[in-house]
Amino acid sequence: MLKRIWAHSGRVGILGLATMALASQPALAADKLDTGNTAWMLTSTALVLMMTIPGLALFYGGMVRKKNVLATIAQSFAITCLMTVLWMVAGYSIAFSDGGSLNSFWGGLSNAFLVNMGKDTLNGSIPDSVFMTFQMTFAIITPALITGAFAERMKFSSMMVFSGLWVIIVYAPITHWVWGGGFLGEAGVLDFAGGTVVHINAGVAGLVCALVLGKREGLGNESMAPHNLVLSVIGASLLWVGWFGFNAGSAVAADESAGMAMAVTQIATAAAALSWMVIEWVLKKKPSVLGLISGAVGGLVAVTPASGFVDPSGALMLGLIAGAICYWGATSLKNMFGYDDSLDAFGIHGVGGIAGALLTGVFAKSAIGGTAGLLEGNAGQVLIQLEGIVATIAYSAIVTFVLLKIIGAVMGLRVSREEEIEGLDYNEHGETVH
Amino acid sequence: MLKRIWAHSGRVGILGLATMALASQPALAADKLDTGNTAWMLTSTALVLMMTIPGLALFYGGMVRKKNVLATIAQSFAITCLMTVLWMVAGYSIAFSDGGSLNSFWGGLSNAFLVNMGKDTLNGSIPDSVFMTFQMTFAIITPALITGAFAERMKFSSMMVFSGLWVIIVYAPITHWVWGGGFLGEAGVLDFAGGTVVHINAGVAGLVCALVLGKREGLGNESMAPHNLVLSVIGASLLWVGWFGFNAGSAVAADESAGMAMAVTQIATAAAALSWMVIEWVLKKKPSVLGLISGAVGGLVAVTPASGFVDPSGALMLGLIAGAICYWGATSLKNMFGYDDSLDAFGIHGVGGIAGALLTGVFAKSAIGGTAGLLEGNAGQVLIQLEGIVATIAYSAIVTFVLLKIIGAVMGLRVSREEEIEGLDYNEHGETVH
Amino acid sequence: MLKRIWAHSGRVGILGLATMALASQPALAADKLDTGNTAWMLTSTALVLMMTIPGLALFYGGMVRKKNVLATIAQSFAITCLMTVLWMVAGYSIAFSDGGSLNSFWGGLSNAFLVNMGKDTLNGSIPDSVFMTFQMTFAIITPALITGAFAERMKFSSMMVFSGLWVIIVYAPITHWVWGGGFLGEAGVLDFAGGTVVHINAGVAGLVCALVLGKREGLGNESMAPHNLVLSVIGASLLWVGWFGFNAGSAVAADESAGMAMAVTQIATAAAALSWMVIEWVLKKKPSVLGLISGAVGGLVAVTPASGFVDPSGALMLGLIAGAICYWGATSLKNMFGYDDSLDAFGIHGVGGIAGALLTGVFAKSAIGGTAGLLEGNAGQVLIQLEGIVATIAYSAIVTFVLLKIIGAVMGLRVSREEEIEGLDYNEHGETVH
Amino acid sequence: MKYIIGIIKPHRLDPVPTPTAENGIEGITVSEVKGHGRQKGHSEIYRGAEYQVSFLPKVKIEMAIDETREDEVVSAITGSAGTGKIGDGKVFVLPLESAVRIRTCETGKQAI
Amino acid sequence: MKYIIGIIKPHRLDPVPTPTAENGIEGITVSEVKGHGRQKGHSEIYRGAEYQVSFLPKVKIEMAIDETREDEVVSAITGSAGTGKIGDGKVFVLPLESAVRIRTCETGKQAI
Amino acid sequence: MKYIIGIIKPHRLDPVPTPTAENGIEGITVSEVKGHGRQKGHSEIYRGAEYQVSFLPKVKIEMAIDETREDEVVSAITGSAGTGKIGDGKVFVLPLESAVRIRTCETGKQAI
Ligand SMILES: Nc1ncnc2c1ncn2[C@@H]1O[C@H](COP(=O)(O)OP(=O)(O)O)[C@@H](O)[C@H]1O
Ligand SMILES: Nc1ncnc2c1ncn2[C@@H]1O[C@H](COP(=O)(O)OP(=O)(O)O)[C@@H](O)[C@H]1O
Ligand SMILES: Nc1ncnc2c1ncn2[C@@H]1O[C@H](COP(=O)(O)OP(=O)(O)O)[C@@H](O)[C@H]1O
Repeated sequence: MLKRIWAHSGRVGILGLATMALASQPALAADKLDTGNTAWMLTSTALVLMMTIPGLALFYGGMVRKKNVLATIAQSFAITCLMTVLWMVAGYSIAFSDGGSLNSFWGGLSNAFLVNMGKDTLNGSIPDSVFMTFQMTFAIITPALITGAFAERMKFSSMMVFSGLWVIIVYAPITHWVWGGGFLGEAGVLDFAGGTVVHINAGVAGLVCALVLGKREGLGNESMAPHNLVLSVIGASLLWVGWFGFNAGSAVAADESAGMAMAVTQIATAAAALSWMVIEWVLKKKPSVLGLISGAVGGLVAVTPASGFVDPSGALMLGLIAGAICYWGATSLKNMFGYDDSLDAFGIHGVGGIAGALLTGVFAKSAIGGTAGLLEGNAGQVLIQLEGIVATIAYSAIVTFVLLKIIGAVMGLRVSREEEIEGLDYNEHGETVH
Repeated sequence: MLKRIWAHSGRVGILGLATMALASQPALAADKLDTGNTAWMLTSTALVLMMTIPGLALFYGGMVRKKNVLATIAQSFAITCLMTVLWMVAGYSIAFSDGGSLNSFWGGLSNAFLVNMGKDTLNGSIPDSVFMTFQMTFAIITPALITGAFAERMKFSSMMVFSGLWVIIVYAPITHWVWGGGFLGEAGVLDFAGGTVVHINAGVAGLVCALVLGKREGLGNESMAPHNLVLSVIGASLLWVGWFGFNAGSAVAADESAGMAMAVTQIATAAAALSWMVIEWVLKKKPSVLGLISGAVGGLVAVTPASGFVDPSGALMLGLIAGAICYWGATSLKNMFGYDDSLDAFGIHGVGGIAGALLTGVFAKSAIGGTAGLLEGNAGQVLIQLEGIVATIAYSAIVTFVLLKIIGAVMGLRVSREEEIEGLDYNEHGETVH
Repeated sequence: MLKRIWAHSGRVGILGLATMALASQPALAADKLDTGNTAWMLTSTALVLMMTIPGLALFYGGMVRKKNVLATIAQSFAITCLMTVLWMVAGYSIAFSDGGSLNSFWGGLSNAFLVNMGKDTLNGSIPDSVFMTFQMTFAIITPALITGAFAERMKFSSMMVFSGLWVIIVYAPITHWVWGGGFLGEAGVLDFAGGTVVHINAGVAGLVCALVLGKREGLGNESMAPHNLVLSVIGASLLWVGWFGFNAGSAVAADESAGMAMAVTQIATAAAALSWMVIEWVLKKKPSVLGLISGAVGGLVAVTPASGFVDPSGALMLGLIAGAICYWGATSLKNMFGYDDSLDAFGIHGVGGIAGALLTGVFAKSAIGGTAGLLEGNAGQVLIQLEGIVATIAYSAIVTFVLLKIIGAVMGLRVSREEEIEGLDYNEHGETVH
Repeated sequence: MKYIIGIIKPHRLDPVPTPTAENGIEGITVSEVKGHGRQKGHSEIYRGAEYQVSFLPKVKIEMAIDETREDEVVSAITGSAGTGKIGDGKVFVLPLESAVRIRTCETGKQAI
Repeated sequence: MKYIIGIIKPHRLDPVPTPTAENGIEGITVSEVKGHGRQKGHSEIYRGAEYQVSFLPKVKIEMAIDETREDEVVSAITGSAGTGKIGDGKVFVLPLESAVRIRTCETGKQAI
Repeated sequence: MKYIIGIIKPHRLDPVPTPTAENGIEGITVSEVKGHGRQKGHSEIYRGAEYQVSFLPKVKIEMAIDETREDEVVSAITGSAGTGKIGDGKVFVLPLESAVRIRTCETGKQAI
């Protein structure tokens, strides 16, 4: 019985762990729709959709060269459409159904095409239709984040095939592991809003893409400078605003948990941006606009798993540390290994996600999310976090690699050299910015 | 008594039809403000405003030539201002008051200047002030949609006069017919969020404008290619996000109906975008960015009347069909007849709106919205939908035509040939993009 | 006891004045979290954040010359980050704590680092974490508004130091005076959403900045025309949409007061835009796009203090008047005195804020906000409003002046002449728009 | 050989003849420029401040041609770009000493 | 006739004399270009990657003039565009063989 | 002195030699242009309407040089900008009568 509620109540279930004694009671109480909670979840869904289109589309679109801006933006937009349909067809079922004997690993296909989702089906205190759509927006942004790693060179057709398969084979199962009743949730991994599921997962997949596809033509010789950072600032700003839906929405209620999640998200993000800014100012003599917004995104990523578990002071520390680590991830680390993660999908989302997941284990406060972290004496939580990180990295990396190899063999991954030099906008979409 | 509640509860009234037996009971229950419903309607109002500014302004602004971008954006912005005032002065009264003996056709002027709207006046479970403003945002976007048809050539002054008269003489009465207690609502026409009232209405008016104003200078010889599709993608994305307020907000509550409306809106939109993309990819060899976003907007239009009545699978089918039909509307149909609907106000909103209204009659499920459609054996619903479509087209087309002829005679409709060639930005507004 | 609730319930407290008799009763009732109110305040917080990034950033960024666009946008973004941290560290405590014997003037540091803000601490019917973050977004936008006055010439480093000190020494105390239990709130000054606290305050500080920093190089000889008004229109639109959170959110509830605040905000804004447009059309022969959006922002500013106190007709009048006054403020007044308020921070926010504060005293209706204005026979309210205006101007002007002089002496305020001519984007941030 | 430079109105580019075997034009290079001549520019007003925009958008076309085609080409340009209104622009003819086609390294008349 | 090409600093365009009856300049065409000379460009750093921006923004001005006005015009340009700092730019004088005013088909000195 | 004008493919600018003491190039000015030659442009389709984009992006480079360096410079350009594919572009050599360095008012060879 608990299992069912669990599987249904999604990430709330995680919080549920801490209050397991109470679980049967709220379960009953939750069977009534709460208009306030529903209002907030409707809003959160809109906010998270806005993160991808136009948020991420612009954040990435401003960073490429002018000849690739439409193609880059098109990736986020087309992914939004494709993931929506795939989530409805199978993704939601795999992630959030009860998978029976295999429930530790996936949720099965019993809810394919949302056959079990009636209009009046509730999920906790909100309609299941809202929870499904809210989760859909997460399934949209995750593959969209990966596109930063292979920007300016991947074929649109291969990108669509890859993203579609990836969301079903990689994203939906990992979501099930953590939030759908799978083994990581059971193990007590803390991931409030998707540090592991979304960011580490996307970041690692991005790294594998960057390695498999290889470098862009001309990297190192030609200028790859962002063509219009105004677009990127708009994008980063909408990501920030939309992230309130992502993190505070992950409370699946308009309550104290949502409120605190919003507050700590804001604080950690600002701290990370300032941290990156100051480091760059000292090391490179000028605080760049790209640095400011990259730091902010790094902070958003890092606070994502932590947002239901840390207090404002913890968020401040977490943000300051995350800004520094992401700076290192997007500048030094990349150069150290020489892969071409074009827009730092791994450098920011992977590195920031790992840092955030670990720091959640450090700064978690039992007064906030019911679980103590290292600073409150619970060193074991860091290990549990590590388990989640390692499992995600391993699965995501291996399956992404295999997927890319297969798709590469069947249809190729990159546009031709000439097309890449001339630009993807015209060659892939037949359009240009005039 | 029912009538009054009816007139007041707006589109909820439509749903009410299906549950007429219960109508008097919720009416009493509804007399208390619900903070959750109010929260969602405040949010929805903000979202729908965002659809016009900056959403539609950018969607259209990116598609014109560079010399007309400010003028195009200015049309949406100025319409936002003018409609706000006119709605307060008379529009809301005409649309949503009890028109007494003429109530089948209009609501009269008894609530002009919102004299009956006290701070504490409720409309169902939300303040009347919220319902009025929510509806205001619909009265804003509808004439703004029309501007796509006469873009790049209409005089700003004539556009303002036309839009102002149109909203009072065409939009407000049709709204009354469908949602305000008028004859179409009584006949049982299903229009959850405005497929008829907003999209068919605006699309048909746009077609008439395109025909009366004639073609742009140089059409067929010169390139009329969109100057910056990045703007259009931002616009389309914000339209999509804002449309959650439009459709799910049309439940006038944060409830199961809103939740399902949001889910089906998302699914139909994505399906339509993919449908357009695939067709274009096959026929023209490349999937264009403009195609992707046009398909998405087409899907949003088509699912608008259906959003409270269909289930996810119905939405998927509806979206796939609508994408194909809108592709035809914006490419073949236009060329067939040779009118210059510059940005496809009719090709997408008119055609998509008609398709959506009919398909609502096909896919409606009684388990969702209380009314069965063709697939559930109720063939009559398609005829009822047809009645709504025909009445709207006839009235909108005729009155729009007469209005344009009068305005044209009095003050002219188009800028001079020289002004058009040199561009509207400088000639109409004295400004340029530097 | 009342004091405590007062201090905690923020601007609600002001409304509370009118219903003082009821104060103890709702105070108890309010001790329960309302999910609807919380949902709306979470949303409002996101909306107000969106006003600054990307709203204001773009509104200002589009109006400067191309060589300064990134630097201008960076100011809003960096301020967002810095204010977030400072508000958490000390600002919120100074503004909204009980300052004991000095409570008339400031709230003290007892809540520094938010030590008193537990997860479950409520503030009225919403979590204190939400109220704190909502107020944080006000503390962000206020210094960001000032940047319009010194755009295109101030050093980024000095700007950061100035803004950081200013928010602590000027903004937080004035907020306390009006909303935190200080002397202006006690005196009965009506300021629903921050006409005094935010707009007059920022406008006057901007004027002092413009005077102390001096004119831009080349003013009067070279063209300072806005480089891309498309950005400014996007910005103004997002300001408008976000302002629903600002004004209707200032009800701190999803109730009748919020609903009416939203309605009157919409009406006054539209009226002001039309008013500016018509005046410019008559005087300068063409209605400019910059005029339309400037008028709208002027209307938003002016209706800010009034939004909880006036009815729709009052808002219409207030908007029409405010549009005209702001037109004068941004065109004639500036030329009369010859200061270089680059983007009219004073001309619109200062002048519009003063007009709005006075007009609130004129148009206030007791049926709306519990306080009568001049038109209802309470002439005294205009004097009380004047007291608020004068106190704010005096304190803001003097402290801003002293701050600038000190910072100027220590580290200088302006970039060098060469850097200014070459542009701030490269010289301050090492980046350009390509 | 001659190097022809034409400054014309922006919306008159489309009628200008593109290279064909017959019209003696082998290639053409265009760019966006701004110009000031008898036609003086206009003023834009932003919040009361009037800025003189002294330069109006024009299009510059450049063609390297064989001298025997000079008259033909010049009149093709004047014919198609002229509107008879102020600001129509100019055609300038400069001497061209040599030309090289990068792809083939052909020179002289083969290269234009 | 002569064809004068000047490459100057972007913010020195405003002081350059616009055509008047007196200063011998009949018309002027300007465009945005980028240049590299003794002044070498700068570098921009994006997320740790340093890109050399070898070309700096300059403005190119072109004027067809009567040869008798050559000295006058060249010194008008050097006088107003010079700042004495590196990167001030150059003035080049090319021979101009003929000119046509498109509007009127006037040629030669009438056309410049 | 000579005035060299090169029209090359946009992504071939980076290999073009920038001025150094050795390669005889003192300064270089570049601008974005569009061109039409044997390579004909492409078409873009927007909602079913096909627009001919007759002009493709090219980069124009301009260098004033001493006539003794002509061959050297021309072959430096053809060497580095050539890809052997259609649309590689042209190099044109015009006579240059005089040059002035604005900063110093030096003229002639000192000025280029
Ligand atoms: N002497 C000149 N040198 C260079 N460009 C010129 C010259 N005269 C005119 N132009 C260019 O031609 C454009 C049109 O010139 P204008 O005198 O306005 O036209 P019209 O001769 O038709 O009256 C100008 O804007 C300028 O760009
Ligand atoms: N030989 C040349 N050919 C073409 N353009 C040149 C030449 N020399 C200089 N320029 C242009 O003039 C600009 C300024 O030249 P530079 O040598 O930096 O200035 P200065 O002579 O004042 O030191 C360069 O950026 C380039 O655009
Ligand atoms: N006669 C010419 N006059 C001016 N520009 C030319 C001429 N011929 C070619 N060009 C320029 O060079 C570019 C390349 O020419 P094209 O004939 O396509 O190349 P290729 O000679 O390699 O086939 C053209 O796009 C155009 O900009």
